[in-house]
Amino acid sequence: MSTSSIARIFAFSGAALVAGLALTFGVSSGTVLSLLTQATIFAIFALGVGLLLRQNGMASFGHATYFGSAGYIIGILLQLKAVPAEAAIVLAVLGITGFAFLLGLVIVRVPGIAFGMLTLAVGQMFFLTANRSRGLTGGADGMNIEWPATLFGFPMSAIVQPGNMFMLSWAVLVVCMGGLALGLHGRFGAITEAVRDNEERARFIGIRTLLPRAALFALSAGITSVAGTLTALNTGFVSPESLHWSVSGVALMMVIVGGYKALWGPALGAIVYFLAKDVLGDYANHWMAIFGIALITVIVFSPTGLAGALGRLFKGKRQPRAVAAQATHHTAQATQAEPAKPSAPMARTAH
Amino acid sequence: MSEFVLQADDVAIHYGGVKAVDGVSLTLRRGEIRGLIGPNGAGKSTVIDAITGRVRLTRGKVQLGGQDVTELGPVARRMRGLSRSFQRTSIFGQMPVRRQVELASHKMGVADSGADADAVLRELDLMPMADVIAEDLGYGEQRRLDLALALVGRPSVLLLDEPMAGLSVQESHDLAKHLKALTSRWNVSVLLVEHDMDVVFGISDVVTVFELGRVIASGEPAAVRADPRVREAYLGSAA
Amino acid sequence: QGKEPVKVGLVSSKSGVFAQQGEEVMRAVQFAIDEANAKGGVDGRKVEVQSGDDEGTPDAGRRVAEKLARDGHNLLIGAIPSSISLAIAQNLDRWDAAYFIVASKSDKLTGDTCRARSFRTNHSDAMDIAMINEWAKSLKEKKFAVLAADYVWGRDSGESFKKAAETSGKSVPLSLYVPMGTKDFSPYIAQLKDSGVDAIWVAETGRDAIAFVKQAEEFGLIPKTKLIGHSLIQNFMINGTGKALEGTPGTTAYTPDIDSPRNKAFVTAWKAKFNRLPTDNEGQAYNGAQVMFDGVKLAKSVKPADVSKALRGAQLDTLYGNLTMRAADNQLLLPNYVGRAKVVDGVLRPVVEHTFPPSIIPAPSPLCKM
Amino acid sequence: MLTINLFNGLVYGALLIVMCSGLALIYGLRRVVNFAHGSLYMLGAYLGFTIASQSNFWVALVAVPAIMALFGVLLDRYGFRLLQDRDPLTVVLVTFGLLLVIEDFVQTVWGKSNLSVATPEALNFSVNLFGTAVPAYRIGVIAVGAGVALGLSLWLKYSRIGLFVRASSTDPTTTAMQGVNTDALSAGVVGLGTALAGLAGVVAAPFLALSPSMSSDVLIDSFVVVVIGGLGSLSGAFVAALVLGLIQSLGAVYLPNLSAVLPFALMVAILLWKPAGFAGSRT
Amino acid sequence: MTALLTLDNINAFYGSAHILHGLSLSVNAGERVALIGRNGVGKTTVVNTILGLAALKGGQIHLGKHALHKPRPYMAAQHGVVVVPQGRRIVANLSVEENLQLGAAVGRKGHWNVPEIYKLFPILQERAHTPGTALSGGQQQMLAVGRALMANPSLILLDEPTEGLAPVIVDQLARIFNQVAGQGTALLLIEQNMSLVVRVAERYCAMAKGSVVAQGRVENTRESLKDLETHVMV
Ligand SMILES: Nc1ncnc2c1ncn2[C@@H]1O[C@H](COP(=O)(O)OP(=O)(O)OP(=O)(O)O)[C@@H](O)[C@H]1O
Ligand SMILES: Nc1ncnc2c1ncn2[C@@H]1O[C@H](COP(=O)(O)OP(=O)(O)OP(=O)(O)O)[C@@H](O)[C@H]1O
Ligand SMILES: [Mg+2]
Ligand SMILES: [Mg+2]
Repeated sequence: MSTSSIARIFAFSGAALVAGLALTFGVSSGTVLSLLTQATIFAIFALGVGLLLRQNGMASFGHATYFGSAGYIIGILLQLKAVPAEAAIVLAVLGITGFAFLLGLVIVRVPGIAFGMLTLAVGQMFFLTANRSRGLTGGADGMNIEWPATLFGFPMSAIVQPGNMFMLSWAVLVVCMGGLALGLHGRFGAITEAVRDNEERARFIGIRTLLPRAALFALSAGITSVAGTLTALNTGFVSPESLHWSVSGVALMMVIVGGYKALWGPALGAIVYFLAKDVLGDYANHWMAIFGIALITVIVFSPTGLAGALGRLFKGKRQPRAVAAQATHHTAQATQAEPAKPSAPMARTAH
Repeated sequence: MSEFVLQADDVAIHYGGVKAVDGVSLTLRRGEIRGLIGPNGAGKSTVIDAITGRVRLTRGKVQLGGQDVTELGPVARRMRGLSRSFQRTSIFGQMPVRRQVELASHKMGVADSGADADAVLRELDLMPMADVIAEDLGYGEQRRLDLALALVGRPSVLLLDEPMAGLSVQESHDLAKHLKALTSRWNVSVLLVEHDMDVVFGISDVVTVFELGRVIASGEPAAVRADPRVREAYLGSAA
Repeated sequence: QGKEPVKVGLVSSKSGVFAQQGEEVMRAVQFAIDEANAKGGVDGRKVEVQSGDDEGTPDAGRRVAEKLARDGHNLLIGAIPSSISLAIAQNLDRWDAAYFIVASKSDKLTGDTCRARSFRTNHSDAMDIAMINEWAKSLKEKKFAVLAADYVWGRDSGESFKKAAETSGKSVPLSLYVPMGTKDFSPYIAQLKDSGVDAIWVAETGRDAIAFVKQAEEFGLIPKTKLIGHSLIQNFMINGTGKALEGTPGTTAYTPDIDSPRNKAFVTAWKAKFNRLPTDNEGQAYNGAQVMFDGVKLAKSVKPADVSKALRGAQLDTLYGNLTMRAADNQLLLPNYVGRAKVVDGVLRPVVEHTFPPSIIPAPSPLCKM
Repeated sequence: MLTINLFNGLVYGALLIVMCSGLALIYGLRRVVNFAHGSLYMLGAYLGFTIASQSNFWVALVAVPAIMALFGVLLDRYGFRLLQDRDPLTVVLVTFGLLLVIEDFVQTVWGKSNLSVATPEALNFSVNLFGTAVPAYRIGVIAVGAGVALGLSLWLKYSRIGLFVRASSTDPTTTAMQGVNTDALSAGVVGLGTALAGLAGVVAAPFLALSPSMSSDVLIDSFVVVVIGGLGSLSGAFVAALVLGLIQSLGAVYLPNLSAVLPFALMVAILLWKPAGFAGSRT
Repeated sequence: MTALLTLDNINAFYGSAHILHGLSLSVNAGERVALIGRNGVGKTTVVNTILGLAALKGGQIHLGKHALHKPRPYMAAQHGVVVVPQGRRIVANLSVEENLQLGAAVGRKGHWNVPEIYKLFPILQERAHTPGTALSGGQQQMLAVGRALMANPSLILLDEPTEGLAPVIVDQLARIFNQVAGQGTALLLIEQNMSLVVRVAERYCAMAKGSVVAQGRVENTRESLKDLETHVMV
């Protein structure tokens, strides 16, 4: 990997951190900071969902499962006083990543939009189970997360200050994004891209395609669980709604609106979503309809999302070949029934 | 070690009632090019699928360098030097050329995968396109990229499924010359499935003719060309 | 005047599953505020309000509540489901806010999640259960079935009823717990019909309850078998089911019939404005707003900390009469009611038949430590 | 007891057939998993409510599918057709946006309260079925489901247009090259699919409660059905709809603790066993 | 003589890629024209432009007297111009016979119907009820030609019909093309196989870089063959 691009990634991350600090000190309003915190947390969530889509062409309609479960795992561990809070956080993220890896080994074999429906089904199972459970998790009412007075040596009351909470979330976002940029630049990125583009051929150049896809799925779930952890910290509460498929749907919307071809697109989508909603919230009862229309508009006028539009603005990048996509799409279908031919590239059939 | 790098014995692939390949034996010596021709649907691609482990054999045995690989999967076979190209171009559409060739090379366990990839790219005149996204290449270039992916890690056996399909006469000839030169230089054995008779008879050391999943003729190009059964079943006016 | 205004943060559902109840709560709180302002304010202060949509989810609820509180509208009121109230109660100290619960019933809100700055002015589940235990003894039927929503509230309701009924010598051979969101109750109705019971204890929520009642009527379960409802004969459900619930007895949290001067005044004013009686949700929300105003009056301050302190353990004059805000868990000790859906003046609505005094309310939860 | 449960399973199955055949048709022709299908069903139910209260149920039964068909044609013409070259996922997201818009529209027009439609007089009686009394209206629902399934199957198999629809759902470009006006065909089929969603809404209105959130449960059930049945496969969807109806009905009685997750578990199992679904070979 | 297809100075694009540059071409009734050129010069794009699969920006397309302003894939066939696409594109979930019936979608009357096609390609009758894609490559090509004939077209556009076919099959197809043309159907044969071109076509248009660069007559002679091959080498 070229050293110049590594340097670029570090430079961007550094600049982003400084920008975050500037925001923390520049913005005095607690309301705005807490809104930005929420947006940043969802940016991490969307980063996870977008990663899966970008690197593997898989759209998940069930990532709320990993988002909400983080809060539940931490909440339960703390309530049982089983482990210290720091360990609970680590256990939650690792546990979810590990679980997603095992689940991934099974479900990534299902192709295309059916994969999306499958994640939806798995997610709803978790939602329903959490909803009707009793005792510890409080069922539909949800549960409190009993954070201790100090976390990693910092007093809890300081951590949850709006400014600090924002800076923490922002730093986590930047670290996740920088880490991903580094990781994807290298071998793992190349392997997953190869599997995404053409699974069949990937197998023939010696890639075991199941593992990388499952690993990617796990990584994406892991990042999402980090967002869930931050929410647990920010809210101190978790309930089944955070597992609901509509939460996954919203995250996916952010990804699409932001544009998933760029790593930072989903994060942008999340931030735009929250800011827009905040502005709308004051003026309209009809945010659903307004957001629906906005979503459609973005999709229609900028298929690569806001990130794509911005990219074009700055770099004058050329439009994707829309017609080509159509022609190859149908050819891919027509050839699928010809068994002797290698199946069309994953990225195409995946739709 | 056996004299054959590749040896397929009595291979059969049946799809339900369809006997796509029905008891075929094939061999390849080191550095040899064997042309494989036959009418559409004769089972040429299926034989390649069988040898590379893409489909399960109904019957028969495949040996690579004297070792039985019948039970191995495609990846394991590739690691042992058995490589193939595809009848339909099969590349990684969204990746830059060099990134995918280098990845393939790395996966083959080549220590300096960068150098190996560069060597292959240079060999196939793809160096100028090293940073182009594969989708944006011309068709001929995409075919060569497909070949490049098969060539990394210096395989000992190369199974090529109609590499010239869709190329112009000139491009076909160029590629054929390239191929001939490469096989002798790298000492790789090639099984070449192709409909372009000029190419097949031009560069093959031996030619095998398939019909309906069986071998109907095999031998020196000239002898095969003269075989009346081959003329009737396949060559027609092209002979 | 120059006195600091009372700044109310009204958090309820404008969209989502609880949108209808949210609408009622918002209307009633707004009504209380307009009324107070028309009378010269509370403690000589103007009442200002800002509202936010909690979308029926704790996440959004917490977000809008935080926004309102940080904008200075830190006397919060209004969420419907317990999950949202729990999420809000958790953060009150952080936002420097106080919260008035008017519809959420979970025991946790006055149990392990009780907070010095959160007050419940409606009935808790435990209070309902205590009443059910009393009421079950007086029911004349001998054989019961339970049909309840399959989550904490439904299970608690169904199981307590079963226990209470069995203790008083009745039998409950069939208990059905139905997943939330069930659209088609026919499989359950078939079992209920088959069981040959005299009456059915129904603890279902919102849309599910409406679907059940409609389908029970369709299959002839109603009126053959009597229903007894836990939170079933609420106005919005009665209206959603045609005539099916007429004559059905059940618990009810508020009705316009409650005999207290403040309630009479409220009902009269409401009728003058809306030309109809207030619903149960509206009554409870109005009552909650009054408790909040009383807090401001008692504290002579709008600071959440002061208001909370003043209210704790206070005696309050409410729609339900003179009541205590229990100091141990900030639960308003309300009387509780059993009523029946009846046509009064051409309108089908719950009418109180029996009042259970605050004396039956169980002791505060030991989990509550404030 | 078993009779009545089987019967109930068939009723819900029949409703799902009407729902899912529309979903499968639209997927077949447009490769769009229509997230707005549940909202269209809801819109149908609410329109049915209004029309039924203005005139009567039978008028609604005819008028609603007609109105919805028109809506579907417009949706195809000004939505799916303009987006046909796009990545299918983004089109799915467009339907998600449409879902939000329709839900808001319904709430704005009809309010947030629960509404109900009375069972039509003519069918408001009970029929004795193997010794159990069942509402006649529900028998009518089964008949509608059976009629839709049979009618669609025959139409697709034996009519000229049916041939075009089948061809186009595999390879629209080639089909068009033969001179089939696939624009009109798609508009028609999306219209038909939308009409079926509306029909399902009207049919459901008298026995399920109307509320602004009624769309999402049905949508998810329908997804389970079309995925189990194989995306775009009608016959698969028919079978899967009946299976799901029966599972929900019998599950509620015999496996009450699992009944909520049973359909999803089934979907997961089927997809793992046959990744393309029961009947499907396509993805 | 009436022109069945006229392309006048057309420019075509895939997205922002400009593929056809001011290309002109016409085919008259009953004519057999070959469109030749090496890979990637845009031969298929000519077909795609007529079908509306590539974006037409500038220039005129006429099908007979009818001007195509916004081409869509179904319009050509409705005006009697049918395409046998590159890669055959047999519809996978239809049987052989249904694929043929699909060809009759425009409902033009004429000589060709299912029995006539079966007479021409007896193998198709044998496999009438098997899925179209279960046929071998050559049989699929026959089916694609038969499907096109079902429309009783006045002009057939054949896009590399012999690509990947065995020489004996190519011979058989050459005979059939001649037979069809002999009955008055015009052909536009897009080919790289010049031995087929000299056997079927009477006129050629050679393409390079998205436009027609040479035209001339085709004779079934060795010289003509050599001549054509030089055009394709450019
Ligand atoms: N998966 C399969 N299922 C059923 N039949 C198959 C399958 N794969 C191949 N066949 C059949 O097996 C036979 C041999 O096919 P194969 O693709 O090997 O022929 P080929 O010689 O490569 O032809 P071509 O020159 O057209 O590439 C054909 O009749 C084909 O239809
Ligand atoms: N869908 C597409 N999007 C963008 N460019 C395309 C597309 N299809 C083809 N091209 C490019 O357009 C040019 C012309 O392609 P076309 O398919 O018309 O060539 P052709 O002459 O038919 O070649 P062949 O002999 O291989 O069929 C080529 O450079 C090709 O790479
Ligand atoms: Mg082949
Ligand atoms: Mg071409």
